[in-house]
Amino acid sequence: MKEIKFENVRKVYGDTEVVKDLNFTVREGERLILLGPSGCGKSTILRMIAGLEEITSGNLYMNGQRVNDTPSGKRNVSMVFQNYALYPHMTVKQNIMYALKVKKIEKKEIERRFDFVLEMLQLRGYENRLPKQLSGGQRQRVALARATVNRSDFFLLDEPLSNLDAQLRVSARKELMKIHEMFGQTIVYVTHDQIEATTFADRIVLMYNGELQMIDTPDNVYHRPANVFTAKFIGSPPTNILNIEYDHGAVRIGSQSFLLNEIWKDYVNQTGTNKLLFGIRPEHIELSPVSAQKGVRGQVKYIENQGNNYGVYINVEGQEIIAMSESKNWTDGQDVYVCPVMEKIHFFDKDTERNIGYPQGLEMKDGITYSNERKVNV
Amino acid sequence: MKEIKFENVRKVYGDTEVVKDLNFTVREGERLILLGPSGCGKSTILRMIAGLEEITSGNLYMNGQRVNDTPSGKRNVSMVFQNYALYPHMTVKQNIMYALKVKKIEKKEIERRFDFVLEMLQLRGYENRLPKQLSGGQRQRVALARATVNRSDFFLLDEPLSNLDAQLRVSARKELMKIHEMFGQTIVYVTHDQIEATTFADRIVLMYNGELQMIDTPDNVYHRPANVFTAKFIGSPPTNILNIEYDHGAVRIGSQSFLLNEIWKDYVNQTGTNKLLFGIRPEHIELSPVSAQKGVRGQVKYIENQGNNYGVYINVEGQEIIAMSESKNWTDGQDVYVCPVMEKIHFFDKDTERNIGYPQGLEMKDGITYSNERKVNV
Amino acid sequence: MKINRRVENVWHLIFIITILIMILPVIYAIGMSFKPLHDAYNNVLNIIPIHATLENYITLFDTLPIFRITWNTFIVATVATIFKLITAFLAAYAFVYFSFKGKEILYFLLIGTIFIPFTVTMIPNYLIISNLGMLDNVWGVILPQLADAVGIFLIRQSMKNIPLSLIEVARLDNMSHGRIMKDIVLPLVRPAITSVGIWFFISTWNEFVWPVLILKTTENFTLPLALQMFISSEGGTNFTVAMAVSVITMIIPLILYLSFQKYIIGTFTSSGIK
Amino acid sequence: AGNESNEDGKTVIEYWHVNAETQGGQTVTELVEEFNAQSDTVEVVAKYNPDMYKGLMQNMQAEAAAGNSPAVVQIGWAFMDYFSGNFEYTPPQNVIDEHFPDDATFLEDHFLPNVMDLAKNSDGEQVGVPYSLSTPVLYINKDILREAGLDTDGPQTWEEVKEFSEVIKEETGNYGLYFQEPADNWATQALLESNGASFIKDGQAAFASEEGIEAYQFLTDMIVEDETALHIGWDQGVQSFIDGSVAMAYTTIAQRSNIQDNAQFDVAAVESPAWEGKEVKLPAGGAMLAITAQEEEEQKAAWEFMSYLYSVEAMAEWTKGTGYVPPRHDVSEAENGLNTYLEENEMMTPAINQMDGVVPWASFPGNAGLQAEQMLLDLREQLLEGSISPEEGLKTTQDEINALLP
Amino acid sequence: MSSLTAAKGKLHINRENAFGYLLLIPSIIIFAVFTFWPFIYTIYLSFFEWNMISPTKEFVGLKNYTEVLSDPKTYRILGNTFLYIILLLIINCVIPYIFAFVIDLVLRKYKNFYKGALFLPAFISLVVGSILFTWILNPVSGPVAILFNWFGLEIPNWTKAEGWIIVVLSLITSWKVFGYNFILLYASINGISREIIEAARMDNVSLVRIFFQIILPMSSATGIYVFIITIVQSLQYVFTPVKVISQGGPDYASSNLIYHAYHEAFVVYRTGHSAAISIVTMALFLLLLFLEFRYVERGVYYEN
Ligand SMILES: Nc1ncnc2c1ncn2[C@@H]1O[C@H](COP(=O)(O)OP(=O)(O)OP(=O)(O)O)[C@@H](O)[C@H]1O
Ligand SMILES: Nc1ncnc2c1ncn2[C@@H]1O[C@H](COP(=O)(O)OP(=O)(O)OP(=O)(O)O)[C@@H](O)[C@H]1O
Ligand SMILES: [Mg+2]
Ligand SMILES: [Mg+2]
Repeated sequence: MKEIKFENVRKVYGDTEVVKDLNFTVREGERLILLGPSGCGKSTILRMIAGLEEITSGNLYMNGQRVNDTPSGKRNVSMVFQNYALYPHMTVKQNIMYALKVKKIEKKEIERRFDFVLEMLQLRGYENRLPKQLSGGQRQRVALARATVNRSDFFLLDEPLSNLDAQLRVSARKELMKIHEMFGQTIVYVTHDQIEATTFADRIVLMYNGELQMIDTPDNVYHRPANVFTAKFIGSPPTNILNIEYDHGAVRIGSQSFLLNEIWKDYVNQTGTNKLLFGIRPEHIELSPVSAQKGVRGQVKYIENQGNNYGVYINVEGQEIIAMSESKNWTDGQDVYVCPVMEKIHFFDKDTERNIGYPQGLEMKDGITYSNERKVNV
Repeated sequence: MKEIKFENVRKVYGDTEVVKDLNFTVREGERLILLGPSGCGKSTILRMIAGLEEITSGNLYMNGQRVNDTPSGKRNVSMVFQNYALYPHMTVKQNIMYALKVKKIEKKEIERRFDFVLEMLQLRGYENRLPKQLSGGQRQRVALARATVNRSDFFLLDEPLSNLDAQLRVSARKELMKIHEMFGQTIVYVTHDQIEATTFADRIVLMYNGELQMIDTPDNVYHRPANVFTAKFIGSPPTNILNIEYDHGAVRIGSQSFLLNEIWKDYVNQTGTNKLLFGIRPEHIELSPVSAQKGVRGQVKYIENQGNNYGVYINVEGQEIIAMSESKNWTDGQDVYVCPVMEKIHFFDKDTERNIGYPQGLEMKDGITYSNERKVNV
Repeated sequence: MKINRRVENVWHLIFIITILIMILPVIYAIGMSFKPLHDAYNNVLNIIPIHATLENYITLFDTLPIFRITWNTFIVATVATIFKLITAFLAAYAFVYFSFKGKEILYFLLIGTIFIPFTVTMIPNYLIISNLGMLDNVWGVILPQLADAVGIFLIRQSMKNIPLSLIEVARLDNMSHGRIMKDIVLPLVRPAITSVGIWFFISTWNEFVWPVLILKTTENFTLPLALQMFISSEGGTNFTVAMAVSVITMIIPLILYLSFQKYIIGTFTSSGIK
Repeated sequence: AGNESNEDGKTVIEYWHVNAETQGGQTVTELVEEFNAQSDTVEVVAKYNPDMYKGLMQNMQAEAAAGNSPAVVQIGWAFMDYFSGNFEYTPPQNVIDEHFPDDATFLEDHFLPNVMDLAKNSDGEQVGVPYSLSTPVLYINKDILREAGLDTDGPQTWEEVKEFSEVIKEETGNYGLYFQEPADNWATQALLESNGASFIKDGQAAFASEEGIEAYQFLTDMIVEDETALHIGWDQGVQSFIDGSVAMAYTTIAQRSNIQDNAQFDVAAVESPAWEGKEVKLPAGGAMLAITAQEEEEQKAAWEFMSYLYSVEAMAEWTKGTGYVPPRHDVSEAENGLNTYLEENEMMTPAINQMDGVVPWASFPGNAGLQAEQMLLDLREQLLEGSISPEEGLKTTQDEINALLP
Repeated sequence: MSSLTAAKGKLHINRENAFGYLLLIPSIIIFAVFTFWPFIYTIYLSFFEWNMISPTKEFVGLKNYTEVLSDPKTYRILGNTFLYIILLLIINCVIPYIFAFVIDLVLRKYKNFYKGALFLPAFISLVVGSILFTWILNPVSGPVAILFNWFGLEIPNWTKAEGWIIVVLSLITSWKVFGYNFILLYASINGISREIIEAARMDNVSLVRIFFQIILPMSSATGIYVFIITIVQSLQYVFTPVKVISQGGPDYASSNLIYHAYHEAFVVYRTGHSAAISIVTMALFLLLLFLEFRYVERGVYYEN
């Protein structure tokens, strides 16, 4: 039962409440990703799990037992600290092996794990360096290595790969997944990298301002955002959220409008609300230089090179819309027609900013049907 | 003449040479991005420009003058340190204002800049905190803010956004660009985020193991990689580099082969080499479940969710190829046909790993013709 | 980091002068220990003796069991230093990493003792030592000197500068306090330990007010007492022999310092906590 | 020290002394060794006490506070009253009478009565037996005197001292006189009482008499007005005499060997100067031996040791080693005593010659005695600084002291 | 001391507090026996008139205190005490601070030599130092006086000159303790993260400012320590030269509170009086210490 359960957990520093009434469960052997804007309380959550931060109120359960007062050493947790916390007086090798040696693990086994992790994080050749003789990314890898060799039941990682290059990040991530498959630890992982989140996570927890926004699978978080915050936070560039007026199947943006397909129209009508916000991801917009039926006209403001894609910033009746395009052939000021892909649009309640849900049987381009309930907490 | 020129610059720590014979110029007012794997010497380069690290040999020129021995205070440089280097005993406000106060800048002006940067980095409300009372990302923002308010001629940033969430990163980047447009500093910027690199850079410098690999515009770095390293390093998942046998227009992979188009065929033939490596980016592969003319057959190994795309890992005759697909509808073990887009393929010399170049008039899908010379150093 | 050369040279000059002022007396003392007394009186300006002689040392070795005395001093200084370091380290650790009732009061009380003049405790301590039957005994010299809060103070200051996350990592790995002390805290406060240790060693080595009370027989003397034997207001102080004793008194710590100088200075310069 | 005996069954006693190696420490060791070698019943352990009699007294305090005491101690004259008023001791004659009938007249036989009187406290009780005696003498640098055209036999009176000093200053630029300034009033007492003043009269301070003021005025004038006398610490003063910066030094005979051995000029010692037409009165310096042993066994042992120390041979050794004047009247002439030694060390002669004029070191009675002594020291500093006039200073201090005394 | 309470929860070791006490036991025992008990005994004594050996102690209530507090000497000596403190703070706290800073951050060459050489006199006992300087600084016959004479200069008769005596005794004390304080401060300054200093250097912050605004606050934990031991040194260490060279003279011009307490107790044997002086001294410095805790400690920067 290597699960972690937060029950009405709060954390207050002085008079700032940095974690507010948190309720969720990390399942046994799960890879849970913590996502959220900088300062939203992610590190604090990890530190509470590790027992490094007192819990102001509420209960934290690990293995089914209340651990609010269990000293951190007794929780069987390993952690990669955001600021590494390497022992400055120990070499890379000593840093990594220290805990194992103390735990009196067999020498051969220690060497084995050390070799493995050294390879995995491409640290060979640096064994005898002191932390201050390493580059930033190398230090981060040592911190990761040190936590990895431990094989504790709970594995907490606080932005463990943030200072690594893309290649290394990918390979480290894969190795972590392999290790996880072997040992089945319960992993809680903080990252700002959404690719990392989606490739790594069983489920994602989305935090904002100390409050939980959504907890669900990567697919659902992406395709079925629980609220405006989630929709805008996940994906880059963020989901376009437009102020619209809804009128019987017609979505009006300023003076223009386009029509929903039947299935959406029925669904929205049936919810009975018409104070709505409209959401569409940049990658779910089709751009066309010529007039399109299911679109609205706008003017290209500027174009951003994103490597293999271009972000096109478009002004539509005073609202900014970003669309992704494979082509660079747009010129500033040019008229362009913005066509949202009907299967990928979202509606939110204007007041609560909650997702109003999706019609049954909405067929996705990729052929998968997502759960259509509105999820927030689990 | 706010340019920076490296002339045969070397940096040695003890007996490890971490920067090797570096020659390049950062042009006045340019936004130069330093890219490279962790530990390749990026921070060291910044620190040499800042005057914090002695140059072992070679010359460094700034503003046309040799500055090897100029104290850092006289170089008119601001820097964001990789590990922030905030003054731990000063509040956020004091940290940010300190240098300005020292420079006796008018009080009003200081307040103005402070307000601006506070807004830009969403730090309002944290003015009176000490660094230790901030989250990791908040600290990083303070470090960035501190360097930003300075308006020095040279602005060095060492992974300034690595601990921020995607949204904040995008907005901070934009603000930085605005500031750059206003003040025209010469910027050298280290990042591991390739999107950041391509959206921000005028030019990119690619480092590997202390050696310069390529310096060019983002487009060229992406589309015209100078060597195998560059091709693999830029883009994620990395460029597929395949062992092939080339024979008069036919590219043979194992027992299968496909034909080049005429323009490529002529070009490659004319170069006279046939010990070649073949490169193709995952996003430039078209997958098809049914036999395709210009493709080779492989088996799907597994699929990785990357948010709005899926990485499909394919085994082709024992070599692994990754292709990006918008669809998730691939099953492990399934046969699939891999078709490289002819306009986007690359060939490298097997021995030197250098790009052999591109045929004249190779028409790109996006209609732009890239420079076809082989570039390494400028 | 580069600094204006001219400024640097001015500083070099200041340091050279300061060092001359500090070192010359030492050299003078050494020189004097090799002069006949009348020479010392009459050729005051000669730093280096003209008629160098070992007479003073011979007198010294003839009249006192100087090896024995040096050994006593060494034992007293070493034992006291080690004990003080251990107790201070443990106490500092408790003050930094534990919280318990009355902690601040206790700390305040202990640190307050730094200001208690030794005159206050001298007589009662003499009674205690006498009752413990430790008169004329090294332990009698050592024990009361162990009550010295200076070590607790500095080591605590130094411990408070260790980033807490380092201790957290160790706690997370379920390290015992003993381990944390030995493997993490101790290495990181090494500069503090070294400097307090040197301080303790030098001050017990040179302590004389207290040993004068406790030690009676020459065989048990420490070096500062030996020095007193050549100082007399009424008969006149034998300055040259006194300087010979002084030279012997400083030679051991000096040798220790010089042989560990690399380590000591190294300790100070490579703490590397941050 | 308790009732201890060593493995040979000898009684072990402690002997506390103040003799640094420069001042007879070696002799103490030798005497104790010799004694131990010849005694079957007693073993003496000598303990050196730094910082002279004051230091010894401090250690006695601590020891007494712990309920212990040594068996034989040297008590400086200045501390006699304090000692007899506060510590347990046994008058030596009592011990002799009880255990050593053979020695019954030892003290009478060998000591001059005025010398024995030195060791009587203000109640007239015989506290101990005089052991070291010193008097102040005037050391002169004949080379300087010669250079200044002065009589190389040195001045006879204080008035001459002043004149000499002026000439010396004039002719050679050197200081004329150094008048010793230790942490006691011994030399001051010699100066004042020789002029007819008394430090203590009927148990009251009486130094502020006309003669006393005159004498002090004389000294302050030389230092403050004429600047012909040097005002400086004791060690430094002696240093300056030895290196030839000062022509004359008025200080104890105990400094003789230091001066004799190290001065590289024609040096001599002359008797303490008199005031014109007046008789010289010199307080005795040095110490007595007192028995502080508590147990009978130890007291016995203490006298056994003392009687050894007072033998002619031991006394002679003692004098040679320390430069003190022997308290036994029969030692100087004795063949096994100092006869030849004195011939070789002429500088001792004036000290021995002036023994007749020896008076007790003024020791203020009662518990406040030491405080009174201290007040006089404070006064000396003020006077020699010139910050107060001798008349005013002496009078106020005298009143203050008398207010303290019982 | 908010930092302490912050550390508290973080480590989650509240339940192991017993262990904390355990660590303190050796210190507590030693201090209880050799400091606190004697101290209490001294407080007790301060209400008596006693000469340390007479079998009877006379209870005099607050008389000793009123005497001490009404004695003009006390204030004179108190003044001296503060003069010593100020002098030694300048010589042994301020200057070594600057030296340490300069050697660490300004100089490039000979650093190790300077460090070693400045530290050297720390090994010599103050008794030796006192005797040595009595000789060397003899205003008539000492080498310094003679050298000065060559240039027609005269050195003051410092042992007998009010003011000078304190200066010279302070210098002698400093000669010994300077190097030690210096090394301590050096270690502390050297321990400050280079990058933080670099960040300031890059902004062309002057060395003076770096010293005051970065080095000083960041090394303040050691700074405070040196500050406090300097005060202690000016009380306890000065004792030795005072005793050896001047015995507090001339006319108390070089006495400080501790020497005076010693003097009263062991020279004139006024134990109660001496005890009262000690207690007053203690009270005074505890007040200082308390203020230090209240106001200075707050500003001290600790990593956690
Ligand atoms: N003091 C030192 N002694 C020896 N090698 C060092 C020292 N400091 C840095 N290095 C090495 O120099 C190389 C370059 O370091 P640098 O910090 O410039 O890397 P980087 O490119 O910034 O890496 P990262 O992306 O991980 O921050 C690294 O391999 C590092 O290990
Ligand atoms: N000691 C403290 N006192 C007051 N507030 C604090 C303290 N420590 C952290 N905080 C605040 O708590 C909030 C949550 O901090 P936390 O470190 O958990 O953020 P985070 O989600 O990890 O952010 P990041 O992505 O930037 O690392 C932040 O707003 C931070 O300012
Ligand atoms: Mg964080
Ligand atoms: Mg770096």
